[in-house]
Amino acid sequence: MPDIRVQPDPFDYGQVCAAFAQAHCDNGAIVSFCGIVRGENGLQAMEIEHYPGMTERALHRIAEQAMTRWTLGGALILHRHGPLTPGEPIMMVATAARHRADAFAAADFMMDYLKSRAPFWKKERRASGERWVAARDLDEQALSRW
Amino acid sequence: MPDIRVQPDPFDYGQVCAAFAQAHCDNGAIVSFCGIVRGENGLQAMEIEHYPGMTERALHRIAEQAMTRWTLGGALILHRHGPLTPGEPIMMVATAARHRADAFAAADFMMDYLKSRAPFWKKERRASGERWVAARDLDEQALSRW
Amino acid sequence: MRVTVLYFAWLRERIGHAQDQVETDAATVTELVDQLRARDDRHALAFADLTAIRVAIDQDLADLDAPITGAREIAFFPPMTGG
Amino acid sequence: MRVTVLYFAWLRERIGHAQDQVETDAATVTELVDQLRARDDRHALAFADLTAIRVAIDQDLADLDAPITGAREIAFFPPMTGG
Repeated sequence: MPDIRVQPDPFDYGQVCAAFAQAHCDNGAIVSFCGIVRGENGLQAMEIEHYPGMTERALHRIAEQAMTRWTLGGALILHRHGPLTPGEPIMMVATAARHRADAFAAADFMMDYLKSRAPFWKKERRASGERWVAARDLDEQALSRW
Repeated sequence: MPDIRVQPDPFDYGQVCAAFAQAHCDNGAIVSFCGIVRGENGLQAMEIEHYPGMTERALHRIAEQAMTRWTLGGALILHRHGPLTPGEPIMMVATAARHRADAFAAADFMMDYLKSRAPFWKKERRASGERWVAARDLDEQALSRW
Repeated sequence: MRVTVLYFAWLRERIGHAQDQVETDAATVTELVDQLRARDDRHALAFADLTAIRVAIDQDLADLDAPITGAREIAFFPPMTGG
Repeated sequence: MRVTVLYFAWLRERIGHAQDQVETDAATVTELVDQLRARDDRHALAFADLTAIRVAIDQDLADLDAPITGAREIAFFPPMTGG
């Protein structure tokens, strides 16, 4: 059963990693990913909009696909929405498996699908104004790897 | 400059992840891996022997190869030696990059090389006695991916 | 039939509100879009370039030519940018 | 020349100690191994199957036919199992 969390509140990446590793310490391999707001080009703030209901559904589906495809002991996806500032963690995924190849592939897969298949939209605010982040063709193409 | 640590003492995976992410929060993507002692088949304890001097040298080289090969903002390898018990973290790697593909590939690469190219040897203790863990052909073969 | 139509991100901003309650006989998403475009200039502008728009029917991603019969909630939004 | 020869893991256990100081004229690792085998039964046993053994010359991994001229520290050990 994947652990899916969609929340406006900040999270403590280290604390979630530690708790996940502890809960799955009978697995030999833990992989985690954390996405952080980059403060480049004068970014002042970011706002993440999402689609309540569909978001949780999409993340559950992505994690469950990963658990079907690889032999995992556990999977976690946590994603924030609302306002964020540069340097803050936006989201994380974590996987636990007996073998590291499964843990790496599943985390990488979940990130690729989350980027293009989970209903989140980022808006950036700079001194020059606000703009919605455009989806990158590269992110859509990444799905063909799987 | 990679952060290389070889130590007998336990480490706090969450704490190291948090400090690494904080130190590299100008990068957008953090990947970390943690290896944990699996307590399966009645494992009571594990002892990790290493080659002081060569170990640090080998880990530095592996991390520097990763930093040459991918665009990374930082890389960390931490590996314990001495006695360990089931459920304890053995080692971890972490990578920071602007793009998640670099962070994932570099962490995966460092794990593959660390497995077969860093001078560590594991000995397992069970009620039935002690035995040195045999290297897996699969681990050697994994290097051909890179 | 009556459906709730939801808008997100710049679609929501261009249209000026987050949802419409729509009475429709549209058989597909594309037919529903034609009906929405006819509502006013804001809707027409928001739906000007369909290649920039994604759709979910009852919270599942769908194609623009997908049938909508029986659907209760149809959402339009730009390509997703999470992670 | 004089080299320090180090043993790790089961090689160390089979030989019974962690290092030997060796005076040698060996030109390659293989020639050094022949000399070590001749020291006693424990060394002979430890080096019985060379396919199970890896070598490092001055802390760099090397092949068994590598030259050792000028080397100060040569280490023998089984395939590595870290991580």
